[in-house]
Amino acid sequence: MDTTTIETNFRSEEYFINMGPQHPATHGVLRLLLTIDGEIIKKVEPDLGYIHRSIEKMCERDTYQQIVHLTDRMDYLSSNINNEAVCLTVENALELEVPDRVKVIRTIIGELTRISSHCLWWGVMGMDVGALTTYFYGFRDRELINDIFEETCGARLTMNYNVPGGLMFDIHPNFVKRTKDFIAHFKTKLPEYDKLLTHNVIFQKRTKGIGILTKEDAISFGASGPVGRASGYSCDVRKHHPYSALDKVKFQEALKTEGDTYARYLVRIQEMWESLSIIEQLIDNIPEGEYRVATNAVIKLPKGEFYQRVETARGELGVYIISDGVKSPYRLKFRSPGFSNLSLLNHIAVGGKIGDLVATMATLDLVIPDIDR
Amino acid sequence: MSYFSDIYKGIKTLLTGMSVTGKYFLTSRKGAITQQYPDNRATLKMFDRFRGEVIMPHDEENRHRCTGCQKCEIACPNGTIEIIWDRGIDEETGKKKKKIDKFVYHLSMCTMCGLCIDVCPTDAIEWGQNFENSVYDRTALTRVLNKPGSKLMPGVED
Amino acid sequence: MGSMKDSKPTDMTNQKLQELIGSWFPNPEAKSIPDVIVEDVIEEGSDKKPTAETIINPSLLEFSEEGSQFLNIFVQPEQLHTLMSELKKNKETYFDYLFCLSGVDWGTELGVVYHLESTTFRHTVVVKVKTADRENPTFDSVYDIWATAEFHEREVFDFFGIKFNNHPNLKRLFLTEEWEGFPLRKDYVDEINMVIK
Amino acid sequence: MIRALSITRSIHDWLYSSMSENMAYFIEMVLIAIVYLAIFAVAGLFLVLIERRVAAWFQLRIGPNRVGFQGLLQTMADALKLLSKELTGTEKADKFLYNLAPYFVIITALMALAVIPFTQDFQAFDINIGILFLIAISSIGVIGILLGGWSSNNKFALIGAMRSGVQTISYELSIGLSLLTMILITGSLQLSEIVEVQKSGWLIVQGHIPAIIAFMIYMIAGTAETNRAPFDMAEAESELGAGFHTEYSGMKFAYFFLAEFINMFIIAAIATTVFFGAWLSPFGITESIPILGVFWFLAKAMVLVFLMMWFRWTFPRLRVDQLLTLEWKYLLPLNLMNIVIMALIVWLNLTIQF
Repeated sequence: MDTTTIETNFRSEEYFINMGPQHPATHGVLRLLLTIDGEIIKKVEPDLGYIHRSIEKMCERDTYQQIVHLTDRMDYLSSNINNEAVCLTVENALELEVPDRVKVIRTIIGELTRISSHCLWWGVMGMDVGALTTYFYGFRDRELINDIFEETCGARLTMNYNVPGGLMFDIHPNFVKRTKDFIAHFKTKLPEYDKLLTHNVIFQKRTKGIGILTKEDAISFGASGPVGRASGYSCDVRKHHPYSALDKVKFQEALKTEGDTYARYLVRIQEMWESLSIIEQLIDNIPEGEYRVATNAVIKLPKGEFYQRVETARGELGVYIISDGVKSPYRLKFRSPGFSNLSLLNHIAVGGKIGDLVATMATLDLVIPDIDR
Repeated sequence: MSYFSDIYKGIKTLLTGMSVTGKYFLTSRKGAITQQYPDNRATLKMFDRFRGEVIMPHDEENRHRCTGCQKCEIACPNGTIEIIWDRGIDEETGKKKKKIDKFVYHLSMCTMCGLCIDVCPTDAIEWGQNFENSVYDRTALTRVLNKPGSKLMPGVED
Repeated sequence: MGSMKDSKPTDMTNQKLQELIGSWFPNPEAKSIPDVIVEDVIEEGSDKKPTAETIINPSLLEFSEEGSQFLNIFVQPEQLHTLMSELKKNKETYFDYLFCLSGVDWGTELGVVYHLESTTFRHTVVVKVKTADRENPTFDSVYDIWATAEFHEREVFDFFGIKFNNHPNLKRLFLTEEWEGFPLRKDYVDEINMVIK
Repeated sequence: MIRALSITRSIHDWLYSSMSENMAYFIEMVLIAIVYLAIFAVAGLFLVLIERRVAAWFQLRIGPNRVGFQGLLQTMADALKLLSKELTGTEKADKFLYNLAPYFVIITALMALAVIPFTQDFQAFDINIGILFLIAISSIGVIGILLGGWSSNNKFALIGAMRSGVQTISYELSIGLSLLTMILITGSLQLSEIVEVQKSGWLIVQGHIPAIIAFMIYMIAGTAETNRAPFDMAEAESELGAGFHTEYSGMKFAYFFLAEFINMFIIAAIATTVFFGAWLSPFGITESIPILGVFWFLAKAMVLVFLMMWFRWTFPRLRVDQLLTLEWKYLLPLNLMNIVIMALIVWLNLTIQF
């Protein structure tokens, strides 16, 4: 029987399926409209806005100090880096030089945030491909970072530790010790991650060659963070536009060229190692000094436009402030990494199976509040 | 032959993975990360900077440090704090001055951003460690932080 | 913004970029009536220096670096798509990375701001386009140049009501289809959901 | 030799002496059915509890420890809760098939339980095609899953059901062939005879290398047959929500849930019977007390159940096409080769016997 007869006899029909907004693999309230032929995905259309809070509009009414705490609620897994982004924008606009101590502490906390976010991602990645135990191992290690944060900042997730001009208060006396303990602990656990998941033959089969994103497409789709770097696109803002103390440390940008799901996985694992090394370089020589520079009680940015790029755990976060010289920004735009990374989902998921879509989505590491700002 | 070496390698990686979980299975009693929350209330201690709720400490003579300057009310992004004040007569100097009548705190709207405490010039409010704030009625979350009949601590305004 | 370690050293300053990009869109008026400038200056009197308005721009584009860390290019909506594809294709500019696309309500005008970076040369420009038409603002879509624009333009459409020609799937992204108005416009009113301090 | 369960014999004799033969036969059947239902319920609930505790220990947690001593009554409480829950369903479901599906699954599980030799003479019926019967019955269970998924009128459930169908039909082959490998040694399909043969050494020892390969294939295929991770295609909670039982609630859901655990026990029990000498004690240390056979049988089965739990809590899930690749490209050829090797070993009398 030739193929045409098969096709006429067994006509396959495409059908719609709603993945989400309540679905275990969409990590929040993302809704995907899937067009499927059997198990093969023909089209993925994200439907957003289930938790849109219009942070950008709220920012137009808030003062610059108040904006910072709203950014906690965007990408809640790298909330400290988001805070830092707004603070850096305001400080640059005011041409305020923050003390070295602040810069170093911000960098350490930023890298801890990145590790914590990647820990959670690793656990969830395992869960998405069906290995439920990884979730608990990832969370166990993340919990230690959360403890460090809680002791120093008072909160575990939405820290609001940065203020324009520095930090809200100095680090806790236990901070250095706890961080060192964590590094020692985590260095023994990361090889376990590899044993449990990275080298696992099933996991490799599930991820290798799946969801391939070429370098050209990565740039065109505005992919950033580990998603872009897995495609061989050097897009680490920490390297290209270093901020805080990141110009003083040595680290390697995790680059892979395959561009598949496995490469994105490996890039994040390598990033955890790099973040550990960054923290190690800084933790022993936090300079003494002020933790905060006094600013006016009401911060007014000069007229003009200010743009600051930082590297969150998910990729490049841009803060674009248009100021007309009053206490609130005229327009504030967050260029969130998740939003651009989500836009390429349709491009890389088509042709795969439902299981591939889930694995691919896990390595895009979407945080929905980051997309639905 | 790569067919068989693939099988061998595959099984080996699977066994490595099983050794990791197996190790934790055997040592699980020691390393359990579960916190049996309501049972461990006696030993559960939050970190001293923990942001549970905003409180206003009073000394033993029922005095607080709030002058009613309303800086916290302005700093709050969500309208969590409402200060109801009037002008009272200062006992020592006999002058009219601002004093708080009620320091209303809507816990249900609070995002624990800490801007009010950061901005307070007299350290009148600070973070409380209590986090068990669930109630059946939302109105119970609206609190008056200054105790009835409380006064301003002398010397705070200097 | 130009200190890169592992990319090609950029010798493209903002000044050079301005000259290069400006030369793509020569202003026909600038060549045909050069004496206009002189006449203007003379008429206004000797105590006044030639102001920005009196100098006829040699290009149809306007450039500015005032109040911004990047080179800003102001372009007319008609030339937007031509300029954008040239910015991407030209070997010397090669802006292949659109890292931010924001809609802005300038009060009387609606506009879109494009932040572009070249991943080869690591230089950055900002392209701004504006229209005074608040009822039916329309620009050309740059979705065929940078794929990321598809989502970002939908977001701008959703919040500012700016339409994009040739966009493949221009509909509400975050809000529901039946939502009235465009929330991020300055004249948007919603008495129930908006808390104004 | 002391009759292991002389109590059953005496009941049998008393029934036949006190009433007509047909009546006694009928009552005996009802009694046995009740006994097996009790075993089913207790084993099911107990296995769920074990699974939860074992999973907790793998995951650095404590597990259920509140209801009863160390949480022993937890699953009982869960079952009561499920009993009291409303039975919801989709409006456009095929009501008859939708309600029928859980019973398919649970009845097949119960039927398979009947032929398993817990100890000497503790076997509901010892037919001469025992193994064949087990294989045949266990493949009927998938009809229940297919019906459930199909009739729910839910696309996720349908995908889950179709995956399950594909999976079970493929892995039946491996189960059958790996058991066939062992039958080459025993020369009989009857379970009691298979046990009898093992009195001179468990089959996994008698058949050495090919038997170990057969056992590994059997465990992989058996895990797949029960729809458990890493082969939980039919459920795949991160892909399909809950898979084929998305639209089931309350006790109907509990039937699917219990049947999964009973199936797991059955797979382990078959492996115990065929590879590990069923109720025979190691080195015959308790040969004189046959009632201890139950203990040995359950102990061996539990070790195998634990192994399956270990798989589940360690490995990621396969993709549906990789599942089929594993079966048709790896397990099946290996299995066929293994049968030939086993045949040679039996023919050349290379088996190890004590």
